[in-house]
Amino acid sequence: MDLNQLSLAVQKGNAAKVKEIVNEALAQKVSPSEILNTGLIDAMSVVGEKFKNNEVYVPEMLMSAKAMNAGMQVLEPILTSTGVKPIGKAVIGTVKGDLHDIGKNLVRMMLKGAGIEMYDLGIDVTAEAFLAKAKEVQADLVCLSALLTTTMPYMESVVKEFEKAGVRDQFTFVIGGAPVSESYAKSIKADYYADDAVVAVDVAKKILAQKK
Amino acid sequence: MDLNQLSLAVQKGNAAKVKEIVNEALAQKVSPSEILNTGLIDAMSVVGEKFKNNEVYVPEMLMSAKAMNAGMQVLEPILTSTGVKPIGKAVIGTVKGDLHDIGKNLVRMMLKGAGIEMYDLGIDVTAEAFLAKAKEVQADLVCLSALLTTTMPYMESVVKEFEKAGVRDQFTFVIGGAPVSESYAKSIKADYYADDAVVAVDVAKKILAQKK
Amino acid sequence: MAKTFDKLAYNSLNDFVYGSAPNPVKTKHGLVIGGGAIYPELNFTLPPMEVTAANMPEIKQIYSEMIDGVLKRAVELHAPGLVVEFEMLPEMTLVPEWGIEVNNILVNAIAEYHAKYGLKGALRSTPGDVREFKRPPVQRSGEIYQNLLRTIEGSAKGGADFIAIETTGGKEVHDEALVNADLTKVIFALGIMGTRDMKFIWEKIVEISNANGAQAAGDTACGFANTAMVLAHKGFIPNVFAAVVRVASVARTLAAYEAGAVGPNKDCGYEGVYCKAITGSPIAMEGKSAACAHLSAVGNIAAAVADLWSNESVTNVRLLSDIAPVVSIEQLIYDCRLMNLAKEKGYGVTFRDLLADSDSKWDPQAYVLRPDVVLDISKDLIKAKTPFLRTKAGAKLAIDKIRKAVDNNEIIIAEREKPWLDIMDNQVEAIPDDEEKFWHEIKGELELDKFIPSEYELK
Amino acid sequence: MAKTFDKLAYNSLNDFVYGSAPNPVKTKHGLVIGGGAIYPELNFTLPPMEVTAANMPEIKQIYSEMIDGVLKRAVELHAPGLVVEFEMLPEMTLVPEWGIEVNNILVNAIAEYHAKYGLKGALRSTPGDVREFKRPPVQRSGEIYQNLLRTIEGSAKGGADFIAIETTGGKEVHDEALVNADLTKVIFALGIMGTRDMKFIWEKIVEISNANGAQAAGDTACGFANTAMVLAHKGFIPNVFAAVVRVASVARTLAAYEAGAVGPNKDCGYEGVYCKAITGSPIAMEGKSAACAHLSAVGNIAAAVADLWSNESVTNVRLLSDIAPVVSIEQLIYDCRLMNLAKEKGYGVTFRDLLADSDSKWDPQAYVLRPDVVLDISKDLIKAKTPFLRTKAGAKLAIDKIRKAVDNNEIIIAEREKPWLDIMDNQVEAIPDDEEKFWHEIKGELELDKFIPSEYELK
Ligand SMILES: [Zn+2]
Ligand SMILES: [Zn+2]
Ligand SMILES: [Zn+2]
Repeated sequence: MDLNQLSLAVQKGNAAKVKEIVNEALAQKVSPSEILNTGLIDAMSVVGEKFKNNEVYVPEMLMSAKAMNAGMQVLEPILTSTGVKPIGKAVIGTVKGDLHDIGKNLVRMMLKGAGIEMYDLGIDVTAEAFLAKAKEVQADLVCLSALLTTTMPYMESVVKEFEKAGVRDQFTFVIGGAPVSESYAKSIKADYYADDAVVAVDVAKKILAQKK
Repeated sequence: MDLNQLSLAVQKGNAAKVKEIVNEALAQKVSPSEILNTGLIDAMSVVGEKFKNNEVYVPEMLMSAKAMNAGMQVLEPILTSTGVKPIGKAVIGTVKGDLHDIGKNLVRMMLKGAGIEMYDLGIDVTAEAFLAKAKEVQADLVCLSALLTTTMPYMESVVKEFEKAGVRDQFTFVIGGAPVSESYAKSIKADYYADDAVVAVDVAKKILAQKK
Repeated sequence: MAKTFDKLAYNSLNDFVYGSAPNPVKTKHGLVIGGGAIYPELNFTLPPMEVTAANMPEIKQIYSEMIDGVLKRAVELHAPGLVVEFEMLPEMTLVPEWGIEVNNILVNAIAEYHAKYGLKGALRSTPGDVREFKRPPVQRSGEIYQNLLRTIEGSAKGGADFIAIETTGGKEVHDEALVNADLTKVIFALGIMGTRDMKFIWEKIVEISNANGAQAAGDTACGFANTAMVLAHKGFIPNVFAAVVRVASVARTLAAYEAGAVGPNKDCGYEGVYCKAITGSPIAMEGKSAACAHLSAVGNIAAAVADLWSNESVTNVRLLSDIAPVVSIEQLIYDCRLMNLAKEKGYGVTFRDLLADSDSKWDPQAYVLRPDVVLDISKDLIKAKTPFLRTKAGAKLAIDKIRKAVDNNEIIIAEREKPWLDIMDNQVEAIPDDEEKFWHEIKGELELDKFIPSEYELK
Repeated sequence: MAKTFDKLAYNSLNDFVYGSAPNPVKTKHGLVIGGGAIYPELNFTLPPMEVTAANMPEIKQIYSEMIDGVLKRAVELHAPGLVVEFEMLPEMTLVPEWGIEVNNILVNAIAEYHAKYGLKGALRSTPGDVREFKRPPVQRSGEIYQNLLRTIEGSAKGGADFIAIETTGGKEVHDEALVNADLTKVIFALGIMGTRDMKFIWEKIVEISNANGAQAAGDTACGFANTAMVLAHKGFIPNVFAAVVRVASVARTLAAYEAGAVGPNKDCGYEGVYCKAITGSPIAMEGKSAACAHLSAVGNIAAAVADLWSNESVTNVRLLSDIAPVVSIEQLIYDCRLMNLAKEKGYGVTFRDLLADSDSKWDPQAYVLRPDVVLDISKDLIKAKTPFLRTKAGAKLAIDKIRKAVDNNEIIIAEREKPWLDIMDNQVEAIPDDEEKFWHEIKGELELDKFIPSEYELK
């Protein structure tokens, strides 16, 4: 079966069509992980590329993400029952004292579109909450967002909380937000800095690929 | 004898007059250290105050400093023979890689006017040279100047050189120059930051007073 | 204090120019804003550090250093006057004492420079709208709300000239609407949620400010239209969309004036130009000399009808010359010098038009700030009778105006922007005029866990 | 290539305006400087870090980040062209490979953006005058001198459009002269030492640049008149003194053009306005949008007859919006947009005069940059026949002009500045016209361990 049609439906953000083709493919015994990777995740990569080339806007990307999700809903129970795991898990949140969530939400949606299981703790999140959730779900990534110069130092507190608990090395920290930079990430011993949601996807994929 | 005339002669930058009054005062058995403190050093403080209040320019201050030096030339042999010591000693220089010396020279001249014995190492000075001279003359202060963002990190190398030699605590570091700031001084563990030559005098006096 | 605005404050485009407003405002040290000359408005914020009780001594010292540097440079450059904005960090409103302490440091420094050098300084104190700290936000009661009011009261009592704020009521829906470029929800968030919240909170602000010796200045659609601007700048949403959101945000910011605010409007509220056209109150604006805070497509045009010229915000990072706030005040003073001299020599309108023309063709967001466009749209916008209908009308008028300008090659937009004019038009078209009806239509599409309808008089 | 200039390049004050020079210069990608429009010149430098072999990979990466950010923003803002200045840190000239490697990174980035987006970028490479690394400096031979020439050659070969430099010959005497406000020694340092060194080194620069595909651009009295400016700004020496030093420095910078330089003159050389009046070559200038690098009294007036508008220098520190070089290019582009539009609409001279009038009464350093004053003084200055006599004439003409302006209330100066006009006048009066005589008179008062007379053809 040609999964190209599925990919196109995701790219166009046609959720109904996506559901339909996924069901059809399953009926034709295409392997669920092939549907996932070739049909859904690759489609989102294409969309991401188009965004980088100024061919689509975020709303279009989000429609694709929603369409992909529609497909995932069909696929997930089967993936779970056959033991296929998500490509990774991430905890995300805006740090304590900071209310900005639009950028954080975009990152969450884009990472989800890349096939990563997302746990969003919201805004004004304490170090303890990040640690608890990361341990609970055995996250691969911990994604921290801050938009104020006065809250970005709290990112360091989060990293330190993980150090104190002796689990720093089990997680990869990705940080972002307007006042944050590559060199700031280095200085607080976070692992990566991501400029925006699309870069975050690239970074996350790179990290998860290395982990394998 | 009224040393007020001497002070006025210093303030006006009249070197010949200063020499004359110092000789006269010595003939009248005024104590050399009183001549030094009340006649010369206090006069320079007055000039410094006037500068801060925008009443005189640096050239006028330098003329006063020269007049004071004329008096010192008469006084010094006597001070030495009677065991009176300078109020302090300072090593000064512009750090390695940096050619700017106008600000450093001003600081040297002003500190000298405040009665401090100055050892000027010039520009492009290595950490080793600072250390060697500071040890040799048993300096109280080590004054570092840098005007480039790319040479100011060398100030830290100088402080570290002193640490390595185990003599860091014997000296007080004062740093200055356009890109330098209070917080930078803190970050490299220098003791003081001085904004300009006049502030440097205040800082130096404070340090030397504390040492007593 | 409720006011209604049903006609323009201007009869002629030639009067609509920077530095002059029909209803000028006078500060405690005698600075008249909108009285003929444009003045700098300087804003600063903390470098990376946490706002905690333990850090407060250092924080106060940093604000002292910044205000002293700024005022000193203003005197050196012979600036006749300036406004300083103290935009509080969230913690400074959550703990009112902290905000008030810094407020008072600034008040005192300004008074000292007035006494010593005759510098006419004024303080705009801007508490943070911390009501959104709780999610979903409780907008009209509770401890956070009370602390906001206490901070306003304390700042006014402490001697601030102006009270401003960036309110965020409606943002719960608007954020999602923006990233989805969904104009229907944008209009719901701005026109119903936003304007209702504005009416409520600004009546309080006006009452408290007036009772404590300060003037209620104005608001900004920062969390709405500026977020759109930033998203458009990053290529996330179309520039035409952001431009339409700007004009759709006018009625929301205008609600502060209906509640009794007198200006100057807050710097980052670019929709302030519409408020000025309608209310005649002076406004602050920010453009190229605020590039330290955010890049923009309106570097020059933002100044065209401004009464205060702002740097938006800088931290006191050290640049090669001096700390960044001092750099900013220098740039603003030179900008204002030039604009004021042009006016004195009779070139005010010419200069205004140069500012406008130099930017307006490159971005629809700049185009909708053109003084002629502003008067044109405002004239029709105020025909709508309610804040909600004015929001809807603003969007529609902006779409039409931009479409015409694109057709006439007065704006250059990317090919992919063009379809969005139709998309937006269709969306606006489908919105009913009745607020209740709109609410019941849209309810099903909203994430109802994100906001509390009753806080917006919605059932 | 030796040229002589004995009359003004202008017949009318109305032609002496920003963006236009009688002898425009064209870059490799087709940007014409002085051809009608003013363009931004963007400079950047490293944040606090040492320049060492070990750091070179990181250093190159920082320059890449800065140039990419700047060019990207220039495209976004539809800038038609820009010049980037690479002002080398001392080590980058001492080790020519380092300077050349960075030079090439910048050349390539500019070429890439030209190919992709049609952006007309050009590179000005400015090696450091490292000859003063040895004290007393050896100006005309030795390893350091050879490395300076190698850096120039390599940069030109690598594709730089322009070669500039801030030479420092004479600074050995000038520094002392400045802090003592001794105009006699200033004139000796600039008029004899400086001009002789300029003639020597600029003949080399012109020869090497021309042979390797670059244009020899120009110099600046940065180490002389700008040091005076900074000292005056701090209240160390009188503003009138700094203003006179500026005009006294004209003949020194002019010597580059006599040796064959073609412009654009270097940004921080405010005396460039005189060079433009005399040679007709375009110039770079810096003012309010260079406040990141140094505060100044000439924020607007500096632009009045500029052909490139520069930010002088910023490190790539991160501001709230973006890295500082991107902030700078945004500000410069908006400034240039406005000025170019004013010119297109026929307001070029009006705008120039607004720029000039807005600053000139507040500081004599601004006053001597007034276009009318520049033409007036230049006309008389070039009557003097040698660089030395022109230096002396520049000082005298400036003193007279400032005195008259003070008397007519065209400049406001502090009471304590006034006596200095007489002091300076007496000093200039006493200087003989014969160079040898002057040298023998002054010799005894100079610190002869600070410089090598023979490096300046002095015995
Ligand atoms: Zn804002
Ligand atoms: Zn320079
Ligand atoms: Zn430069």
